Amino acid sequence: MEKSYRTNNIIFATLVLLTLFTWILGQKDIIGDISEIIDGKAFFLILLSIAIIKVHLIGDFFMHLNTVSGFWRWIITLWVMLTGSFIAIAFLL
Amino acid sequence: MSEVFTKSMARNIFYGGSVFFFLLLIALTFQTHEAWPERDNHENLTDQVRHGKELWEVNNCVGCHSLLGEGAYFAPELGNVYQRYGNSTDAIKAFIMSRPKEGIEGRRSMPQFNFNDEELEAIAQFLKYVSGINTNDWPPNIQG
Amino acid sequence: MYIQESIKTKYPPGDLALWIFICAELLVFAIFFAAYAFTRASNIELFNQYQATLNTDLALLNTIALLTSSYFVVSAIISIKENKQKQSTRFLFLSIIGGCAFLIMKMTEYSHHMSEGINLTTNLFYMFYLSLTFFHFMHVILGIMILLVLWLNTRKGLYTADNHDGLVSGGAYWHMVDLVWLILFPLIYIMK
Amino acid sequence: MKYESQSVAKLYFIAAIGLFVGQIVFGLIMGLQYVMGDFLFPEIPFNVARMVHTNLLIVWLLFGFMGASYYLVPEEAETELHSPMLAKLMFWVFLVAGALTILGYLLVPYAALAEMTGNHLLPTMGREFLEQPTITKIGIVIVALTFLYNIAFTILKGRKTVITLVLLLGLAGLAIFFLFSFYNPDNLVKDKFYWWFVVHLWVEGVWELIMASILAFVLIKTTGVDREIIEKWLYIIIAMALITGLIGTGHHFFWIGAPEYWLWWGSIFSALEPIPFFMMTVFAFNMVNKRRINHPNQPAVLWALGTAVMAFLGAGVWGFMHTLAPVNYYTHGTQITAAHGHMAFYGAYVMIVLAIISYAMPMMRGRKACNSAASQIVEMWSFWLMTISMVFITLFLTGAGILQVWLQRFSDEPMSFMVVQEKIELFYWMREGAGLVFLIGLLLYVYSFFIGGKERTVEDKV
Repeated sequence: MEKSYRTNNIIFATLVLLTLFTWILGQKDIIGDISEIIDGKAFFLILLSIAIIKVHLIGDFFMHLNTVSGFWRWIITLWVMLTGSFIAIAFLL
Repeated sequence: MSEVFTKSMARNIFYGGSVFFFLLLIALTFQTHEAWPERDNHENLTDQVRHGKELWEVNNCVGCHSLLGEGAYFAPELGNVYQRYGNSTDAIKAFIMSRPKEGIEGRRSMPQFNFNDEELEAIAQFLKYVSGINTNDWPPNIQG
Repeated sequence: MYIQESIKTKYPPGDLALWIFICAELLVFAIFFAAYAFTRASNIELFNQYQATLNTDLALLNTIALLTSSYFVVSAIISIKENKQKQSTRFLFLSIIGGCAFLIMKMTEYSHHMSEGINLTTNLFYMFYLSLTFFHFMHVILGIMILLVLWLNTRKGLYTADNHDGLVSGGAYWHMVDLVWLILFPLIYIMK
Repeated sequence: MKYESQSVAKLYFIAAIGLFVGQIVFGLIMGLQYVMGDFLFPEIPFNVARMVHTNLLIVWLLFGFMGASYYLVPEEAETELHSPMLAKLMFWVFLVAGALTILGYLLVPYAALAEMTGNHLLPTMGREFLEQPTITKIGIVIVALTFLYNIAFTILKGRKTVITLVLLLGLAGLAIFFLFSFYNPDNLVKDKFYWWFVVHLWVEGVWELIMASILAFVLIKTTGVDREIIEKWLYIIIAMALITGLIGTGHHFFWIGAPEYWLWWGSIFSALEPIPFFMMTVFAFNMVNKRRINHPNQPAVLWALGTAVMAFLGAGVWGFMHTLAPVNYYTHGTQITAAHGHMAFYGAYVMIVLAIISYAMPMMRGRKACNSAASQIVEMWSFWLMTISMVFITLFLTGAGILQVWLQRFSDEPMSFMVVQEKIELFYWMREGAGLVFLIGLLLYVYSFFIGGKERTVEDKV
């Protein structure tokens, strides 16, 4: 059970760090105008990838889908990939 | 596999879900009330228009016509009839008065309601008021 | 214990009825997100302009509040598996605090908008922003009510190491509320 | 039949079928008026025929729901009805009030009817489907409350099952939302907005609870599947129906002066409205496949499966087709709406009432489980005739609607309404033809009640 707590802590820390990173990317006064550093599409893709990873982590570890096999194992990941691709199509095309 | 899907959970989802979405409907309805004054043309809602609405109702106009798309689809849409008749209440009145008592052979015809002048004016004013409602640009064109 | 964990099950932990419900909810949110993204694509100027008026600091705190709250729910489930009801109760209480913190911060944000006279009809961006966040806000309220029930049940000792399906199901719902926000946060506040 | 008092349902069912015949006759009159504009003018103008057609539909479905409740509630609650006398009394009150109202529509001009019934005291008349004189509306409320009282007290003193609870919830909702019909503000926008609180929250809300619970009852009885399983499904289906249907009301708020955000909320939630209907189809077929008995009443099973499929097609598919705001912008208020309305009402509500009648009637007429083989064959013929002709009515009206949208709203040189109506006349003729076949099917249905013969037994499987 110690292992469960440890996994939980690691996942939580990762999620918080990724969230902070997302937030920093949105701060003009910390990193300046983002468009001078990377191009808009890359900026968007970074943000989207982080969001997808976060959702996948929640599904796998918080909702314990990593203990499931078959269709339900992928339900959350599938959802976020689909939603993410719709958003990506709208933002990039 | 023991119960993967229990009746008590199904029940909770039913009650919880229904109450949740009913509250959401009430919240949105409340917001709709807030937004109406800018859209519903209430500033032109005179006593004459009120009388016109009453005449519209007690003669069951909605039994053949549609108004803002709702009603029967047997006769033309009247939500924009004021514009279709060249922004003229007189043209509307003239049409209502001109309907033959015995109908038109082989064709659909509006009955002759024998309205007096005051009633005709009230109906025409009602239709003019309706045409001023903000309907998100519906109908798509003047034909209704 | 180790062997048990390595056996994979066919259905997700918790009640399948709830998972069907979660799928339905996620579908609604997915459509809302796609609608936002596609509407933005034809109104980029407007969306970027008003997105800048949102408070990303509060949104960050809100995200962390939900994450922390979710974390405590998972901790509560681990505790119950060890039959530590007291500890589990405490964790659930903390997760409720996290949810309430979200509500309070979000309400501060809403009252700020209200004082500026912003509502659903102000413009297309605010329509989406308010619709999406308010729909989510109501889910947080529902989620907290579920957590309250779980908390009371745990306190009464209704859940044990062998029987805690209710706790896992309620927890899954709360994680759903959390993960939807994880998309909402970058999508509405930061992406441009 | 296990309880004596269940037999009051028979009265209700007979009245329902009688009024159904009337509804179809007036439907045919209207259909003819679409192509021969002066037919019966000015004696029965179109609006009068339409009022009779739609009001009879509502009244006979209500008779059907009440009959269904009186039949299934005692059996589910395992007790006699609280007051069979009251049930009979209310039957006559409702029938007489209904008949007087219909006669009023037919015999005096509508404005005179409004005058006679004191509409100016509390104006509620003259709105689509709510044309009844205010006094009739008050009568409906009294009948509904008495009925609810009778049903509720029967449930309270007996066994409480999920089916009866859901049914009771649906019936209570029916009574509550009807109260919005008394609210008729001068402001047309508000009038229209709250009008939907009756119409939408009835047919896409609480009526679905009634329908689902009747369907669940018929399936339990005819398939012998475990109650526990059926009840679970019942909960999930009605949960989805309300989750999508409540905010789905928004698809009516697009163009009547409600704010723009309803375009989004209405489109999104009503796009999900087919889900519960789809689940219902899967559910019905699943249960019949898992059946543990071969019930000898085959038409009842057929109606139950039919209602699940046709409700999905009519309410789900045809509804979805024009529910998204950008599509609805062009189709709103055209024959496409009429097409959807016909199939949805037939599939969801007509067929469920016929299913429970088909299941219950033989037993109320003293048979053990079902009618003779000869009678069943005729009834199944009537099923296919009515259902297939309804599919064609829907297809023809859809064709008419698509052409209407094209000519009147979409093409470069839009034509006026009346010109378009003449151009799509052919579709109206074909619709009228399909309507005639429907009437033949309905008459066969009535005829099937009069065919005697030896009762088909359980062993007598096909």
